[in-house]
Amino acid sequence: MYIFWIIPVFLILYIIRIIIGPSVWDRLLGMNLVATKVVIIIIAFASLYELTYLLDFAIVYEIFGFISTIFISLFLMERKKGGKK
Amino acid sequence: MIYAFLTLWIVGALLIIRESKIIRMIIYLGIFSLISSVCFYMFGAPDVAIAEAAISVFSTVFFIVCFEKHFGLAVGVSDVTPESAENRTNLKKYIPPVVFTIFLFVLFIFFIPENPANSYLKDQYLSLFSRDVGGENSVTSIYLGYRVYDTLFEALMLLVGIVSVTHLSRYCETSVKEGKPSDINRADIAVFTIRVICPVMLLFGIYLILNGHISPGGGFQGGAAIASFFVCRYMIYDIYDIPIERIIMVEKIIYVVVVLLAVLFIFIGLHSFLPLPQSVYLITMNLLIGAKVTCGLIIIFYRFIAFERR
Amino acid sequence: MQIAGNIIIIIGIIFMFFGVIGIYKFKNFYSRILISGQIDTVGALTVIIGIAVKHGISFFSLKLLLLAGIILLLNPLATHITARSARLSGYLAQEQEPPPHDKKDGV
Amino acid sequence: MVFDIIEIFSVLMFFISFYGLITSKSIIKSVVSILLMESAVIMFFLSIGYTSGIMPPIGQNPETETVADPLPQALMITAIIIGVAVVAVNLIMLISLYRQCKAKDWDAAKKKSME
Repeated sequence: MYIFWIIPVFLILYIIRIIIGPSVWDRLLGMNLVATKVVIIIIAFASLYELTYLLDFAIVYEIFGFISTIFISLFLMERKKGGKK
Repeated sequence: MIYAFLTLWIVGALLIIRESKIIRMIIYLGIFSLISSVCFYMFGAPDVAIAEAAISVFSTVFFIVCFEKHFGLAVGVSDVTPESAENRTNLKKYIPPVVFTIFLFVLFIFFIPENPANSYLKDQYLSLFSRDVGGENSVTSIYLGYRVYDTLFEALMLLVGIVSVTHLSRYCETSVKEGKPSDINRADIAVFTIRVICPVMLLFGIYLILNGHISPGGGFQGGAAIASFFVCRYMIYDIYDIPIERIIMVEKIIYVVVVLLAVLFIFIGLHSFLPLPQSVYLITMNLLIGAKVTCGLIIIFYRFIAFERR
Repeated sequence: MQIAGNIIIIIGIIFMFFGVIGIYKFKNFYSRILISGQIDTVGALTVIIGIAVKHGISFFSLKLLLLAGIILLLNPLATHITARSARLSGYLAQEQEPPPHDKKDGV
Repeated sequence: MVFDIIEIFSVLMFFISFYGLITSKSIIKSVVSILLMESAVIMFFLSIGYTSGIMPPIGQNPETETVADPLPQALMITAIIIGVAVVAVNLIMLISLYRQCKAKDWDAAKKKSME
């Protein structure tokens, strides 16, 4: 399938953005985008083999990438508030 | 395509090693864990991939809590001496570790035995697991049937880790019972959506545990998913009303029950006397192991969070 | 059915390609997060719907729709919280460079 | 040599993290290096016997030719859970060290312990 060759190119471009991103929030945004792209690769893999139980991993991946992104951004916000005191 | 992901994996590790600022290192660590989880998935191991994806959240959370709450702003300034002009002239101090590492690498490459992998055991396991232990997921059947010793000692190691964490961290009960108000500046939309997502996560963890013997998943993965529900609960309410002493007691009792059940079913062979289907043993063990992993991760997480605020 | 699914997947990939262009084109952080957050969510949803169309009505596509719902719920929220965190921490839109505390604290 | 190129990756990774472990100055980077080293070991065990188009070992009677080996997977699941406990214990020890002597890298800790 062509998805398997196009999505890794996007992933490499996102990772270059993560490396040169000037601030932390650029890197967090890149982390979120990488997680979404990888979910699409997982779905394509499961669709190639016609195995339904592989989709469980996609749901787990989406939810856990979301939780770590949100936790890091909440803690960054809290830090700035503590610095103002 | 697997080579592209492995190359990204190596690049991520090089970034982590070369990075000098801690918070960037933690974000790179999160991305690295996600990419390694996909590599496990490509190798045909969805169980390990789910476990890695669930555990990557917890390692990221532990690092960020440790960095943020306990070091505060002091560490962020410079953890490594800045790369200035004096370090550039001092380049030759990097040469001995590089040479030593390359020497070990070449030695390892040349020292491997010349035998192909023996697939006898793999064929035996794959053809016999359904008759001997039951279930359809051969990984679950192996770690609950043939290799139950490993699971028991893993549970023991987790218990030892929790005991050492609770002994090393000082912690005042009274400030925990009151439940301090939140100082996270949250958006209403975030609170609402996380409230919608939390029951979905809890349900999904229970689904992973109960279907552990016929689809990827099992006690460890489902336990980590249920424990991440409590992470979300902390993000919404920011209170510490978890009775930690009681949870430690529950975990010890669950460990004893796990050992007793494994001894009864595997070593004595109780299921040959009783007219039970084989999946009853698998589901019960998965539930107990899931409860144990949940308790352990909750204890470690709340210890990390409540350490400073005594 | 196969051809329709392939066409929808290619449309989704073109959306993602616009997202990649947008993440490099803009100098401002808030423009980047706006473009990439929206286009990325829409591209992922379109690719998922295309794969579901290729499989027809089955258990597989039902589970894919559940996954699409979760992505629709979670992905904009993640970008929202990231942008809110940046704004409340004093990362202004006018500045071309990261704020001074960013450099000083070594973030 | 029977090593596939896919196993070289994880060996290379192990030695990269080894390099990070022996040259890091801050303690938290040492903990991260231990985590990376463990990830390399897990990848090495899983990549043994990889062929393209490999399938997960789930099903009633899987064909033994195209299916991954289930034994390393069952061992590696336990290794991952032990890894997170190791990381937690390391971080708690780091916090206690910081509370005692305000040292965040190895040199300062050594200097404090000498006094």
